[in-house]
Amino acid sequence: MGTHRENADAQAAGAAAGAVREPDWERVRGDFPVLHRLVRGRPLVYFDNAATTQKPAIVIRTECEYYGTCTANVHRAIHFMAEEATRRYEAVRAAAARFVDAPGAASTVVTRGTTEAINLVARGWAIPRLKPGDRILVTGMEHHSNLVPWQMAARATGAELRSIPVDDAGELDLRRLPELLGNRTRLLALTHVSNVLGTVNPVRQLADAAHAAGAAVLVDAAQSVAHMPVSMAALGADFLAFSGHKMCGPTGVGFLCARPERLEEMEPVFGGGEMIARVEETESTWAEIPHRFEAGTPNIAGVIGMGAAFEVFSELGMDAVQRRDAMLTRVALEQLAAVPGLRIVGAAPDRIGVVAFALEDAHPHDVAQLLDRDGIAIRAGHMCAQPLLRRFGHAALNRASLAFYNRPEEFDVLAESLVRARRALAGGRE
Amino acid sequence: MGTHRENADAQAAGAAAGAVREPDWERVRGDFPVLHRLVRGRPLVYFDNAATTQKPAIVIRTECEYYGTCTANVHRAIHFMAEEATRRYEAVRAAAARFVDAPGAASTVVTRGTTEAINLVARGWAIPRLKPGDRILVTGMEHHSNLVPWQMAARATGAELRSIPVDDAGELDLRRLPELLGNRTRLLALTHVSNVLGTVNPVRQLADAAHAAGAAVLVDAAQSVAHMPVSMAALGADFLAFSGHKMCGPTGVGFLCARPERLEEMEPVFGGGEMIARVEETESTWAEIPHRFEAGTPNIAGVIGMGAAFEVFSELGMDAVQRRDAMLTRVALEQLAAVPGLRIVGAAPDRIGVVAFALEDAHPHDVAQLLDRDGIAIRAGHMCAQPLLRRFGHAALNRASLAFYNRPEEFDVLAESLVRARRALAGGRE
Amino acid sequence: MYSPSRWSARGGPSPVDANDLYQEVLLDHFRHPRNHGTLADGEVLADEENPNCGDRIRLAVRLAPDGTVADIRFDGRGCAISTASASIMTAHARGRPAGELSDLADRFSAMMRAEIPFEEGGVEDLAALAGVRSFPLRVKCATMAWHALKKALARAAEKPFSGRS
Amino acid sequence: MYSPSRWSARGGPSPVDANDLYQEVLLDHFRHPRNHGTLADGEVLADEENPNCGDRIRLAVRLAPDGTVADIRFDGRGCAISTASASIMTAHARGRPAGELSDLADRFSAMMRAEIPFEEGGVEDLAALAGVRSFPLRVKCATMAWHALKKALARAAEKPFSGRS
Ligand SMILES: Cc1ncc(COP(=O)(O)O)c(C=O)c1O
Ligand SMILES: Cc1ncc(COP(=O)(O)O)c(C=O)c1O
Repeated sequence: MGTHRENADAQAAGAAAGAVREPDWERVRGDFPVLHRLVRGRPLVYFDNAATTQKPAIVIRTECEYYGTCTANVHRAIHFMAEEATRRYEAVRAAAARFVDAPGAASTVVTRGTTEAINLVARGWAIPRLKPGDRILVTGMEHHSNLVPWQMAARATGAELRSIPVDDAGELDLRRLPELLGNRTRLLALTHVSNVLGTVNPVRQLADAAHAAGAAVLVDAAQSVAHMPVSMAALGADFLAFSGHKMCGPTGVGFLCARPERLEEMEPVFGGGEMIARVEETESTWAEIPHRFEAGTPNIAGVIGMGAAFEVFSELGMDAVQRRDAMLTRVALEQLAAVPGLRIVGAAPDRIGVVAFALEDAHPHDVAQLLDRDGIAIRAGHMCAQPLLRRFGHAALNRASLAFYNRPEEFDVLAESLVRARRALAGGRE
Repeated sequence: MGTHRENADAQAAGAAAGAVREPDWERVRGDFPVLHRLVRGRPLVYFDNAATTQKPAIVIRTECEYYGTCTANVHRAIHFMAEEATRRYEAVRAAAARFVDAPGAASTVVTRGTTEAINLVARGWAIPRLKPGDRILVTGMEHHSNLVPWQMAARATGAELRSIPVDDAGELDLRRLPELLGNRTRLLALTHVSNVLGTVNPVRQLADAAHAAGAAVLVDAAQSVAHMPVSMAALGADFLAFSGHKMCGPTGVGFLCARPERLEEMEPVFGGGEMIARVEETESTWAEIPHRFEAGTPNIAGVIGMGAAFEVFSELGMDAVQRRDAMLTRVALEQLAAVPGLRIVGAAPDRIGVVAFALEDAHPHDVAQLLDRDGIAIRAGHMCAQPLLRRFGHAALNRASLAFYNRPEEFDVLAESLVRARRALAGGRE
Repeated sequence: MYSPSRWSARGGPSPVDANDLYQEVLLDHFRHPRNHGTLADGEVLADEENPNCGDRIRLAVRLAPDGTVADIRFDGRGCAISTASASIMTAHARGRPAGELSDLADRFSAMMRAEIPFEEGGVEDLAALAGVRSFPLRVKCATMAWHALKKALARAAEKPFSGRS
Repeated sequence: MYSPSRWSARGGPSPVDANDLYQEVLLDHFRHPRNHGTLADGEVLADEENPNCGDRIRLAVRLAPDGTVADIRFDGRGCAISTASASIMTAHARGRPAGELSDLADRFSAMMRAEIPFEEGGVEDLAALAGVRSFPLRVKCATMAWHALKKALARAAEKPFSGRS
């Protein structure tokens, strides 16, 4: 443990410079099957972690194990495999609540992902209670998944949708916050960390202000959960949404954690099996929370696999993950800043390793495509944040986003490939 | 091939008594890892297939392969693994459309399951267009997932919810159909096959009547897809919903197939990434169908694994599966009818191997629990069909439901265990 | 229906064989339930139902002036577990102080959810229900009668037992 | 955005190396696009945008009395693929009959979606775009200019080209 250069770096970066024992990151990396593959003949360099992360073998194995040993539906059946499946499924609900320090399993809803979690709140909580003239407040750096549902809610209710602006550094400009909150804001919905700029928002400060103004607070934690300790209690959130697949878990799994009283206020959006108590011919009564919000057979295998992902993070320790992230982010910013013609978008001091950039005279799609032939996976496009990109004068950008299993050396490969890509596109014009 | 007793039976039962070559069902069964396990020291006898089916190794492997070789998000990224993932993901959408003879991939929406598929139609198609006095027509044998969403839609719009009654044999009583359809019915939502009685409904006849009355038709095919050839075109459905996990596929995957013009009429229910074209600060435009209905990261691994399930069924051939089902159903009905004190609920001649029953003086929960100690998994409870159970005077029933991989001999084990269970509960009273 | 905490309880009991569930003692209570008989609507103080399985218990309780249970009877329909649990509960309740029973009902529910260790605590035949803890789906069957007891005791304190009406 | 049929096309081309995508011919069209220049709003007959990447093409077309393309120019912003495609397309279009070009635009889109085999069909440098078929996400980049062409030709038949206004 702790013999690699990056670990030494990370320890230096760590707040408590004392005797922090870091995970053996090379060994950790070894547990991710995909990271050993070649892409177009070159070792894969995966920097699209903000889109989805790779999965460790234990997660894949746990999912297979469910299929191979106790495939059964959950909750309803009295037989051994169904009991086993239900036990494992519900244990993950509890693990999710613990992982983000949420009030508890009983107010944690299993969803397909962050997007569904947010939409459940929009349809089940906001639409039934918002009135014309009420306000929903978001920020200028939201992912479409935390913006479009509020546009829909505003349109359905006559509420007003306002947005906290983003400054040139990529931080929230809070100078007009009191005015933006006003006295009719019913909900503040904001991202913990920007999926484009990497900015960590001062959620607690905003949540306190929102609560003081009588608004509830929804936090989109999709980008933070894999990079730092997240405490719903410390953030002061009423609702917190995140996705499993962005934190080494299976696809098709996410969670909506809520304060129980908020969840009790929420109406079911989907009706069907599992979510009912009594069904008459023309009307029904609902099951208790959180089951009321989980109509139909859930993604049982995915949820059970997700349990292994929570364990992976718990064993690494979120503080260690955060230190690793800080070290890698520093390397990323250094290396990218040194690429000629490259401009990083977003300069918040409090940030994670999600780095958006533009390469002069090179279209982001061409850049990504040219990097791909070097086995490097980065993102190109609007990153599901069109308003934010427009704010910075772009229709598309490139983005490199890291995970704890990335190696510092991979940023050398990235930087070199970017230099080559620019040269290839510029050709004689350079 | 074709040497087992059951195959011979099946061939006799087959319509074309000629030279039908049946799959080697014992070998097929061998591909399902769970079916080799012991439960409470006894070989597992799995008769809860209507709740969820077991998965063949190829499905599990295909899902793992995605995680192990090309974990990436779909649609958005320009890099090798993302392209590979997208290619595989979209190929399954096309396979789903082909499997149920739907109009095409472009009007096939990927969902979590049948329940989500139906709710998307309820929220996205029915609620925006129904007016007070309009009518939604269902049947008395709907699963809660095809009833509660229409209750919600009726309540939201002031539409009226009516139900086609079920007769004592467990078939739809169509004598009052014209009156029930009337001239204000906008939607007929009905199940292809009852998940309790096993009854196959005359969908085409009903769909023609509904269309003639100006109504659209939604077919819940959750219980039919694994037992018989299903053709959306032949059924005359505007919408058809089914779940992957009930046909040997992964959990968390389902499909809504639709006629394109119906899907164009539908509004998105969830907003977020993937489903938009242009996002402004306060409003957005939508992507093309079917992507408009798929907000957020989907269950990529599950969908890709589902591709293998479609292949398994295609290779077996749905006609062979149907013959197998008919043979096993016959054995099931014979064996169960011979158990003293057992009453089968549902006597439709056109049926599949889903058999509900009541055991005299024995509570269904006790029956299931006692069978469990013999390694037999059956269902007990309201089967998500409370109105139907009340129609037959029950609050709970038992249900044995089969799949092609069951063996005829397993019904002997079931019948013996039922006899023992009744004796154990009755004790001296018997 | 399903309290997540019940499923996720750490260090809960390990699965036991279903045989443990249907012990002779339990089956005897099921086949010959104590204090069971048809109640008139007027005397019912608590009416609990589990829509999941349709099980139902109705309970009549009369308190003596000293606050002990003078009479208790139940009817309804239920599985072996819920019927036996009601039988064991009513047999124990007769003659006990209402406050003590109400506490016991809480303790019993917590025991069934494996939140506290199982103890017979002087209740005759209660041990026959210990196996239920390993079958989370059946816990509700066992606790239904005790929920009804709590509700009925609270009401009985207000309304004197009217006897058959 | 993504037509499922494009992805699921059976027997589509096997993946080629990205090197094939950025051939010198294509890069030359990107670096030195033919018929490219700033257009006045008044002369724009077609304006296509891909909100996914912000790429945009605006097209001006003037038809001669015999229905052939007398003049064609484009502006906008785009990636190498879309710019090169527009350049190749405009270079070919000049002097050709509108009907023939409209058919060619349909054929080109079908080729890019791998619905029909790829053929250069007498269009100079079109082969430089063949590699795009292996990259479904880039197909839209290649076809955008040709969609604009179809639209512009339809409009041009109605409205005579006004020249710079
Ligand atoms: C900040 C943020 N919010 C929401 C989402 C949506 O998550 P999902 O696609 O898993 O629903 C993402 C990721 O795409 C994200 O980065
Ligand atoms: C007839 C029928 N419809 C709908 C459903 C719901 O399917 P799912 O739970 O996969 O959404 C089921 C199965 O539970 C069913 O049997």
